[in-house]
Amino acid sequence: MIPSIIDIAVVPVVIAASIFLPPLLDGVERKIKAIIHSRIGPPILQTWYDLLKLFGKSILAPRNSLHIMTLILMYAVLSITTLILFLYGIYCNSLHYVIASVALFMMIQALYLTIPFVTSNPFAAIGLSREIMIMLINEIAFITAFSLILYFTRGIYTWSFYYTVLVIVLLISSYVSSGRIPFDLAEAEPELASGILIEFSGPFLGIYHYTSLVKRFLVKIVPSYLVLSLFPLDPYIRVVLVIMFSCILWLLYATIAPLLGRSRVDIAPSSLLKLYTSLFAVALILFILGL
Amino acid sequence: MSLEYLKKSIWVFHLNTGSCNACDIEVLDVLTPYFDAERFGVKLVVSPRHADAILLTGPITYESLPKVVKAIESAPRPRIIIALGSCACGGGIWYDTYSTIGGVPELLKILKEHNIEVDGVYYVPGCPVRPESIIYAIGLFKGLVEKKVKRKVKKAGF
Amino acid sequence: MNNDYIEKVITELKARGASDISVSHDTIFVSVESDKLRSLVEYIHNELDCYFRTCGGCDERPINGFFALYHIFGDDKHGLNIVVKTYASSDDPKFPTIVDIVPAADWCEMEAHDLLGFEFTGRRQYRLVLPPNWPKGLYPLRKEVPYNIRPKPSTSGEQISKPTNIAAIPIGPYHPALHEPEYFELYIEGEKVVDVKYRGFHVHRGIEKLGETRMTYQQINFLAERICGICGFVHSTCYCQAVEKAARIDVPERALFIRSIVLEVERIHSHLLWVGVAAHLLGYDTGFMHTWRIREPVMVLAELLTGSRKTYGINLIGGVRRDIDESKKKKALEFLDIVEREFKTLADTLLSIPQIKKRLKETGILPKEDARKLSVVGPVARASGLDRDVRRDLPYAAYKYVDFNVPVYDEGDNMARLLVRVDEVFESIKILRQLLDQIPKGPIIAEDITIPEERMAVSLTEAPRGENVHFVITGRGKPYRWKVRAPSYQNIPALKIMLNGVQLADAPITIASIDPCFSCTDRILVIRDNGEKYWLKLTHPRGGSSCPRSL
Amino acid sequence: MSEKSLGKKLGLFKILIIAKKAGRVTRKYPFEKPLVTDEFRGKIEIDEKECIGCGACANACPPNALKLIKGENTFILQYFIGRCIYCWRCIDVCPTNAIKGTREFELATPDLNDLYESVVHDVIKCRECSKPIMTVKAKDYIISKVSVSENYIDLDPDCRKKHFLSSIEKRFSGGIE
Repeated sequence: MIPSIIDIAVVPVVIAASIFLPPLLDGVERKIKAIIHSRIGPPILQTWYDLLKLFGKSILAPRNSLHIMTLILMYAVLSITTLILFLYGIYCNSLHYVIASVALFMMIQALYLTIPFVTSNPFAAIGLSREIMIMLINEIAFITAFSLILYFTRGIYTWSFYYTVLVIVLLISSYVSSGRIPFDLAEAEPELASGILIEFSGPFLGIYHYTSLVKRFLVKIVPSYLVLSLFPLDPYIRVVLVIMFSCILWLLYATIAPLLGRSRVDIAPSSLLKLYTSLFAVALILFILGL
Repeated sequence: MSLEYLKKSIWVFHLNTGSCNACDIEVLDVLTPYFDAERFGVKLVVSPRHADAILLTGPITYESLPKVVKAIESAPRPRIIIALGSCACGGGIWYDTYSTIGGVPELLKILKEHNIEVDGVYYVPGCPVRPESIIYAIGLFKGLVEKKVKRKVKKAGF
Repeated sequence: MNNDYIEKVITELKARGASDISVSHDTIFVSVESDKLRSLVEYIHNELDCYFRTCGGCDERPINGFFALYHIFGDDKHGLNIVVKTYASSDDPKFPTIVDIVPAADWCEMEAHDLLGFEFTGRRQYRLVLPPNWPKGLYPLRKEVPYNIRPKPSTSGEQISKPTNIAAIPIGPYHPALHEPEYFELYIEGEKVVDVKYRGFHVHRGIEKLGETRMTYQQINFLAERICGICGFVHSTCYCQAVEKAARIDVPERALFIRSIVLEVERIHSHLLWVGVAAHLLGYDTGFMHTWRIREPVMVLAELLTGSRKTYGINLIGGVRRDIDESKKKKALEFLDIVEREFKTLADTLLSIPQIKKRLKETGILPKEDARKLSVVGPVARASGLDRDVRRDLPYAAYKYVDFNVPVYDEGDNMARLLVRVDEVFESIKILRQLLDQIPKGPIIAEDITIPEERMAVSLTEAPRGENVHFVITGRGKPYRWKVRAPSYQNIPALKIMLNGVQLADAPITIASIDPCFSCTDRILVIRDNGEKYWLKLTHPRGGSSCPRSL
Repeated sequence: MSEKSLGKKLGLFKILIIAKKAGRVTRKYPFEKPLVTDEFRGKIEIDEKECIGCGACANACPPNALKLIKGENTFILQYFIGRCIYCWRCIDVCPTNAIKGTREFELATPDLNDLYESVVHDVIKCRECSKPIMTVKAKDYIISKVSVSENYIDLDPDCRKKHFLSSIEKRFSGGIE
């Protein structure tokens, strides 16, 4: 069947959103942080200027690191395609694409962990062990919440109390996995001299930084998709609304981050664990009561 | 290598090579709300790997020389050196003592011996350097302002 | 100063072999044979309960053909200094060590060992001040060595020694948390710090040698001000007071008031700076930005009063170079009101951040008896229960005209050190207000300044980081010997105890909690040349093993 | 207790109120005037018409930024801005108030030679051993201050000593060579 004009029009919007939007949002986030610091702050395109400059630098392979370039490129390409796949899945409202892209997202998280393994630097190793501690709890919460929603609603999303509790769990875990202040232990700048990033320079750093921004955007689409799929909407409006909603989520997180201090690797996981288990317990009780 | 891309986003790695840390505090002061160097795209980074500009304060003592050379070597090209304060520009009040080498002009000679190239050197005098003069140096590098100092040789007249 | 107490001390000292005793101002000068030194030091440090201030070697061969070593003790309760002088022949300068009696003397002895070639019998000696590849036998502080001698600089640093079993994490020499080049090697198991090896002092610039050779009396004020870029005015005031005490110059009242005013302005800016950096280290950048926004008017006030934002340069021997007129006084009071009001609200907000409270409580604990044994100074001492403040114990400049209270906490953890500094900001503002409206009329510099030779004087000031000691022996046109002991010099050894058992994430905040000013301290350098791991047993009961074989 | 701990809990949002009250305090410096008080000590300016090349400032300068380079037939007073510590001691000691203090602090430059300013003085030579003694302007200044010094001012200190000794010898030895 010949795709209608609207189908064709949606594709560039989706691709543009998934490639150009994340660094732009990062620029807006730095602006918000500057406003809270009561200073002017960088221009919105600053993150793009940083990335362009980084790609212009000479290549210094990290000290005694094995084929790092392949891992980074794989990581970059995979995350962009997952983002496009997810948005397309939302557009044509097929559950298979959504589940496939969430699974791909889990692979991206695993890839995100293997890259610092390759560079042998004590700071990178410690940053990585902290990231694993956080991710163990956070990803499991993310997956159980998402699968519980799918299991309970069989794909037909209807509003209910336990539904909102599970979406709240997804919101919290998307905040944590985006590595913002209380949980940016992997790159804790004053403690580990930017932990996992310490050995990358120039293009390596550019791609790695760009991809972590795309991953941040990807992780916000899941909760916004679940919230928006409650309302009957035309496909293309739904895609645009999902993108808008995740941008709003990004800005909301950007205002919360400067208000908190960095937590520690023995406090953060335990407090997260308590939070998630209590929320899941509430969700189960609500489900059993049939609300 | 061209410094064109550097003009929009300068990542600075700060090296205190034996300074009395008045200039280092003014470097931090430049990031605070009143002066806010981030509006020019300047960011303080923590590892020479990420750095474009190596900011040297202090008269480079004998003890810190090996670390300074290693840090400059590990920064990717194009890289520039900014000598901040009287200690870095000319050795400061202790320019000729037994345990300092006398600032960045001497360091450049040592770097030339080890053929480590640098794509630019900027001198910012001051004791301590005012935050505004650091921002003036950033403006000079980005081409927003012109240079004010010039070599003058005056004949003593009546 | 109660003279009968001084008489009692003098008779006691005489009984223990002290000879040619003289008293001037608040200092007792005593000299003793090197074999009776240890018993005298034991008496002073333990029975008289004096704190160890510092010890400095001096090459007096041109004067009397001997090498001299001055041990300086301080009795805060009675506001008294005791200087013990011992001699050694010029061919083999040997002195008995006092490190097992007074652990805090370890670094001063090693500095004399490095810079003057003194041998200390009865202890392990290692190179302290000079870079590892400094030629052997070249002792810079000896009179015949020129101040601008320059051996060939080497660019190959020595390799970091890695004990195999424990992972060693280098923090430094260029670490974002410590905006100064010092090098801590933390041995960690998991993320718990097990041991610390400290080698820093990349900032040794040979200031004392410069003060004895190229500089004249009035020029050293500007050199002393640049020992430390944050608390520089404290050093230049301390130096001026030492020379004025030695030469018996009486400084006009108004100059004393102006000095105290600028000292307190510097204390406010230094404490605000530290609170901002501490917030940054804990990830709370908004706190850093707002604390430094509040600090900016203090810098502008300093520039208004003295002409420069930081290195004020208004101190001369005999007085000051700039006056404070009515308009400046009014503007100063305005600035103080703004700073006090804004910092009050910000301090409450800072203390209500959950992460900051959790990470500062019970981390980096320094127990009281260790603090006493290492005689730590300033906020670190006041946070561990030692009630020491030079402004109240040995009042100098115009501090005898103002009243203020000294905040003391007993927990000794990072939170206590933060609270001490926050309280001290408000105390300083109170002091400044009293000074500003009690300032008398009159000249701001003494008329005739003649400085006789061969006079000795010890002077103390309270820097934002602690007690600051300057010891001067006057010479012709320039000091014969000028010994500086900065506050961080006493506090860094205490880090060994604070960092034990602390999480790695809290190591930077613990190191920064003593507010180390390495450019003050950096006339010394601690290195363990054979890489073997030692263990500091300070809290052991008295007896053989209480000597700190490491550091 | 709950109200207080609640206040404590919400304490972290108080920073937004502080930021709101403070507003944007950044001064857009290169395009806006800097926040400099008129007490600031900046770069010094040597007025070559007043300077007599006596070198008092060079002695008083702690970091030796001001140097009097004694050449063969010119004395050069060289001011190296890179090492100056802006203490203005030279202004206090200059006999003819030739040095003025400015509030100039925008001194950044990519080339080190821009930081050198020098004043060139011609020199008078000793009439006997033709070694350079002092600058011409210093001679006029001394004569204007101490007029009797006219006849032996252009003598080198050593030659002056020789003259003085020979004149004493002549007086006491009855004029016999």
